[in-house]
Amino acid sequence: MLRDYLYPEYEAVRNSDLCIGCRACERQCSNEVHRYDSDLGKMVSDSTNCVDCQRCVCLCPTHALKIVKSDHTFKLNANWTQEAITDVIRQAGTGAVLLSAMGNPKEYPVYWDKMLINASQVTNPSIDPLREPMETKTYLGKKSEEIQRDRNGNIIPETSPQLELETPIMFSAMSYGSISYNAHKSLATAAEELGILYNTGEGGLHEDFYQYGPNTIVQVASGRFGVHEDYLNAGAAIEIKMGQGAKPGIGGHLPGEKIVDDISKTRMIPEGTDAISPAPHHDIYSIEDLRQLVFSLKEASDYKKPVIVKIAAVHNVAAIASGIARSGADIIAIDGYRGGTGAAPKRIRDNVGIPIELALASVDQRLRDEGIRDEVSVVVGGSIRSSADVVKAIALGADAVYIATSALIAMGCHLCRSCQAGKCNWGIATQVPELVKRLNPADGKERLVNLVRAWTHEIKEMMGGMGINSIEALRGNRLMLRGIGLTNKELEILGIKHAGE
Amino acid sequence: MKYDYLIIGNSIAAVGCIEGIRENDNEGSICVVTDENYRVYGRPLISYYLWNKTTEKKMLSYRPDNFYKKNDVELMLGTRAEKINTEKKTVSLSGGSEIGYGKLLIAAGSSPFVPPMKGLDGVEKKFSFMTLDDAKALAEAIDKDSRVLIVGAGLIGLKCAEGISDRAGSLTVVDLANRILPSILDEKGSAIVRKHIERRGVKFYLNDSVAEFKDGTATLASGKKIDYDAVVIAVGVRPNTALAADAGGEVNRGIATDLKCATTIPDVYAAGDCAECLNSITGKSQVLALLPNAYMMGHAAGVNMSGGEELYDDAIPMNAIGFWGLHIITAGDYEGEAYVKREGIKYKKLVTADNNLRGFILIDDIERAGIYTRLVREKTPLDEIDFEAIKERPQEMAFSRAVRKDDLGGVK
Amino acid sequence: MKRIYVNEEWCLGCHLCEYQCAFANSGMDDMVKALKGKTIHPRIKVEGDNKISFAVNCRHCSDARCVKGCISGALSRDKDGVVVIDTDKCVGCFTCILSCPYGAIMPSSDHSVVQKCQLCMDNASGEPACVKGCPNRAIVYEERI
Amino acid sequence: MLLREGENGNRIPAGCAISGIFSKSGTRINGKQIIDSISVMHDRSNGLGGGFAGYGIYPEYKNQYAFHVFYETNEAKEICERYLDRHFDVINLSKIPIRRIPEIKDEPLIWRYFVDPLRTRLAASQLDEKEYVVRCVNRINTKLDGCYVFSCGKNMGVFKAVGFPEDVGRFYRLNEYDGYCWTAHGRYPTNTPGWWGGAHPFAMLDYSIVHNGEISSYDANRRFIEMYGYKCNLLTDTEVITYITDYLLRKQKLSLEEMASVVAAPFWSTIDHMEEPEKSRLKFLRNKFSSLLITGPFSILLGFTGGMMALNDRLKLRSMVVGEKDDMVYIASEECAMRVIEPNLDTIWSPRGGEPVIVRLYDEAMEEIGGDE
Repeated sequence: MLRDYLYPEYEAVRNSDLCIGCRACERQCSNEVHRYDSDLGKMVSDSTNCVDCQRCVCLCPTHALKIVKSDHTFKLNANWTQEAITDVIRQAGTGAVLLSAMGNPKEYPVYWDKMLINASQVTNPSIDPLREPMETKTYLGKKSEEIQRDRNGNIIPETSPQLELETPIMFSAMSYGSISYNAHKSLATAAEELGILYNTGEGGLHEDFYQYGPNTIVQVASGRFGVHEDYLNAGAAIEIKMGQGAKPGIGGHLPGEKIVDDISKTRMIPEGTDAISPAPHHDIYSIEDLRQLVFSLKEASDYKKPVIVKIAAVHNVAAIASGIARSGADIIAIDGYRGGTGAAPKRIRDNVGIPIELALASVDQRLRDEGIRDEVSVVVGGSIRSSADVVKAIALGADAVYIATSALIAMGCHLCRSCQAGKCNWGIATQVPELVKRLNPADGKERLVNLVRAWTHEIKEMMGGMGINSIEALRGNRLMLRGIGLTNKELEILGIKHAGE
Repeated sequence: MKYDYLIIGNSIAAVGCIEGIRENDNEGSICVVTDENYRVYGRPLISYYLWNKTTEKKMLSYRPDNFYKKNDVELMLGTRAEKINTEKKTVSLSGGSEIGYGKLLIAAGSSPFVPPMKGLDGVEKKFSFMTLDDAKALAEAIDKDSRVLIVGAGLIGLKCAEGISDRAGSLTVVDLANRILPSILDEKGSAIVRKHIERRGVKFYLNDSVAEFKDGTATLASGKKIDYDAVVIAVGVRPNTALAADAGGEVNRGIATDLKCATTIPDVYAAGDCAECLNSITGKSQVLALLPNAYMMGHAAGVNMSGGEELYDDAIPMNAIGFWGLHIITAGDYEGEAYVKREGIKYKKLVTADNNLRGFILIDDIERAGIYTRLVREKTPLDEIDFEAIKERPQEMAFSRAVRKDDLGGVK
Repeated sequence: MKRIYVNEEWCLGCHLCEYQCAFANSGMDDMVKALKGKTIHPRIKVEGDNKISFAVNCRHCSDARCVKGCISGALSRDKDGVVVIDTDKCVGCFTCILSCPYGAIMPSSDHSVVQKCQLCMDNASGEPACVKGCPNRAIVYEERI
Repeated sequence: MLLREGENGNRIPAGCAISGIFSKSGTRINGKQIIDSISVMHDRSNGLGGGFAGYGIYPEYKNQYAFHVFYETNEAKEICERYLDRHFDVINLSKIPIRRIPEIKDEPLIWRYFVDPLRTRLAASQLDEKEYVVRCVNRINTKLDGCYVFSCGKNMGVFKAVGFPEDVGRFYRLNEYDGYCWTAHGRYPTNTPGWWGGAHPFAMLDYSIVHNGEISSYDANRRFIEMYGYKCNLLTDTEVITYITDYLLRKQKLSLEEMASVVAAPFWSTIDHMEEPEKSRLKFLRNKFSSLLITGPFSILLGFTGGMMALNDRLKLRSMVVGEKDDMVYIASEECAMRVIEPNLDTIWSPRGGEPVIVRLYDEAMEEIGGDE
């Protein structure tokens, strides 16, 4: 309706002095913002559909384009913000739930940025990672079994199934369907090269990617898409997805138009049908049900694969984690409210769940208080943005981290948060073949490998600074952290002292 | 004196042969005997030389200055090979000496054909148009006021016309045929090109011939009279086959060769304008007096002479030629079903037969013509490509994905 | 030898390679100055639409028909195997255009001589500009056997 | 008032000197020797702590637990002794003899008890004897104000104080004790609590630790070990290392070598190049006890009944040398500390990082002291 016109939030601005009319912007914009006007003899832009994905900006060979935040405004109101008013207008026009994507963008505290890392001075030496070995290898899995010895008194070195990571970073679950074949291939090949793991998400495993099994975590989610015996045995670990940080408590919905061809085959559902993941697993209404699923999966995989249980960080996460640790699961994955998604109701994304930092701190402490920290490894995700976040997460008590948004950014994502539209100009969150091919997996892989290597270097630098030469000595080493600008309550939950103490 | 490799003639086929030999054999001695006094040059350049598009120095740098030295080649200029003694495996040279050979290549080229014409002997300034010396002599003989009569409206005659167009006063071309460039163009194409050339002031007398030259006037068979100051005879060439014939080799129009470019005389090969090769389209042997053909045939001969194997089995007639900026590319022959597209001066004719592209004519529309040449040469089955698309314009897209992958991603 | 290879699987049809080529061979140091308001004459050409597309340029054949057929010796393979054109010697007969099976040699902008990809060995780009400028590694410069 | 270690939750890093003497044949060495040895490394201490552990010094009470206790007040002593009486059969008690010297000030009450666990209480607790003793000691140390048991092993004793170690040795009249093993420690804390209990060695049952270094893995180690009933009150490295030692040796029943390959585990790259079964064994140990890897610089001397182990961090960030003469083994931060008491060493070497040096009594000598290891 005309009356519902909303001025574009972002505007593509072209410097005509620089534009050479190569039309790359026009060819690259799936939202048809740019076109060549033959009457005017020049390129013109209509920002109405601009999502600020930066594709045209990056590809413009003369840097003639930029995207600016529109200064168009409603009458300023600290309460009725532009966003609040716009959302009401939209919903009044459509009667629909507002959809959005990626993680919670609101101005809640980012606790990572309120923690500082220690370094050695005088009393003990910092270690130069270029001179001395600096170890980031991490094993995930139970470490609680009694030591067994043979008749000669030698240790029998048998453990529960473990995941071996060269660096304590894994690529978090993103399904084939929500992201493209090429994005999956980038993640799989990068994980293989890095000696880490990626995660199928709930979309099943494409047959081409079985070869990356040793570096794959296969996910079992409430929709059970693509789950079969071979699938469960294809990866290095099985993850039960109970929840997701971006949308705790609700399920998923991949529209039928995205269920094309290979995706339908991989998910094992007919082409064109909506893929609906129910909010709960309908066979898990309580913790004892979870235990049954954990052991069902262990049975199906001959007890050779660690089972991960992934939950969203919610208010009583510590108690939930304690229950999971006693359920037979080998690894608990916790996803904070900043975690990304391919599509989520905006209100859920922006208002449900808690920060991963607090969830991690309380889970780790709770498991230690109960003496069961060794029963499980703890993996956290939900906006790990840098190597510093990784170091802080591990110092708080995580064994490893899951990254997804960072991985997407490495592959080209500019966080335009329009994944749900399926027209990703970077070839990531789309199934349109012409768009999918924009992500060359060779490139995607290299950029992911670069990112994780760079982070690992930085982690080593920071460890060296702390005088720590092995990542396990950092794990739970909260003395290496100090809070800055935090209340006593926050410090107490995080289990750290304030800077200066 | 004996050389492992002896080459008679120093044109493009000789260079191909030298480079072919040196791919296999860096040791064997090579000698080139030529009755010209120049290093190798591309003969078609002589019209460009006259038209000031190139210079003698540039012409003579067809190969780098150190070419003969680098390839360890003995070059005997101004020396004519008189006779091949197959028993002794020697060649008698002008001046009486004799040199031996291990393998011999006859690359003696061709000679202008001058038909008997009444009064021609009395023409003071008459020229052929084949060698650099021909071109120099012609240039010397004419000036801005000269009326030049060219007998022959084929490739040589017309390139000559273009070459001297800025040097001569008027240009007249007489040919017995009813159209210009009959060897490469059909009637429509010929008409287009003729019109273009006529705009440059060249006068054509077709379906006609010179009955008599007398006192600066040529009287044509039709009775028309043309005054001239100089005459260029460009009716055609004849392969120089005498050496081979005298030595007992099989000779048809040119020296007969097999696919390895060997003649019927042991250890004697032939290449270039003097030799016949297999026209892969017609399956018949013929002389393909074309520069690329000379090189490739010479190269194949060189490889085979030095112990390698290279079959010269994909020769086709083909031509790239231009007149005053109008470019023409043709290949193959025109026996088959024709697809014709004409748009002003642009002309395209594609001839198909037996699911192949058999030949084509392109006038002023030569972009990426090599793709058509490839179809002709490789006899690509047309039902394996998108012929409709490629008819429109030559393109890789018309090939299958697998072919494209090899074309663009394979090592060539 | 290192050659340019094109993988159509990753070509986006953005045509940036053509512009990078034209810029690299313009002799100017600023793309806007070099190309704004001008028709470009790149040595690499993109075929196709946004569904299937790919760039075509000289394959630098080791057995190059263009070199063999060149009437003036203007085309040659240099010591590294790069097929190069000496435009000083070229007379514009276009026999190479007739010969090239990929259609990768084209007349220069004034049609007096031909032009072709020389792997940017003849300009200041340092490495092939089309490769550098390809946003999706559809054009690569590498050694293949 | 001086800060006590662990108060306000502040961790105290420290640098130090260590020395150890061991007679494999069980020859009893006079305490003066270890004083002489540690005194030459005066500059490695700053007067804020010194201490000694002697093994085989109480042959007459070799079957009793010897508790050395600091009391801040007589009231504290009374409370503690009542507690001891409820849980132990106290065979002998006395003040530990001291010599008043100006260098050592503000000494607390220092008492010694030779005790056996009360059989009835022990049985009722359903714990093994050692665990029973450990829990009682922990209870005293954490719950009874002004009491601190700083030594509780059999036929061994810890002597420590605020001061330079040579003064501490004179103060405790160590020339009146003879043992087959001595370790010593001179402290250079980088904070200044100066509490007697915070001096080293730190002991738990017959394990005593002297340590030179500052471990960077402290809080990772602490938060792990505290899951298993230990409470790190002092927030010192030595304390947590002692608990790790106790946990691995006594509770997990690892051998000394196995313990060494947990706390100073070989690098993964080294393990990867090992032969089986060593490779799997080390991978297993490192993975299972990954939270007990100790990083940062350390050199430690672990004393225990019948033996002594020296261990450096795996990068060897702290100096430590070993010397031998006949059946005698000397280990110290600096060579001079060995030369001063034995100028003519047979051999001297510097152990590699992470390589444990373990010395034990000969079998006959072991029987002699009645050790049960």
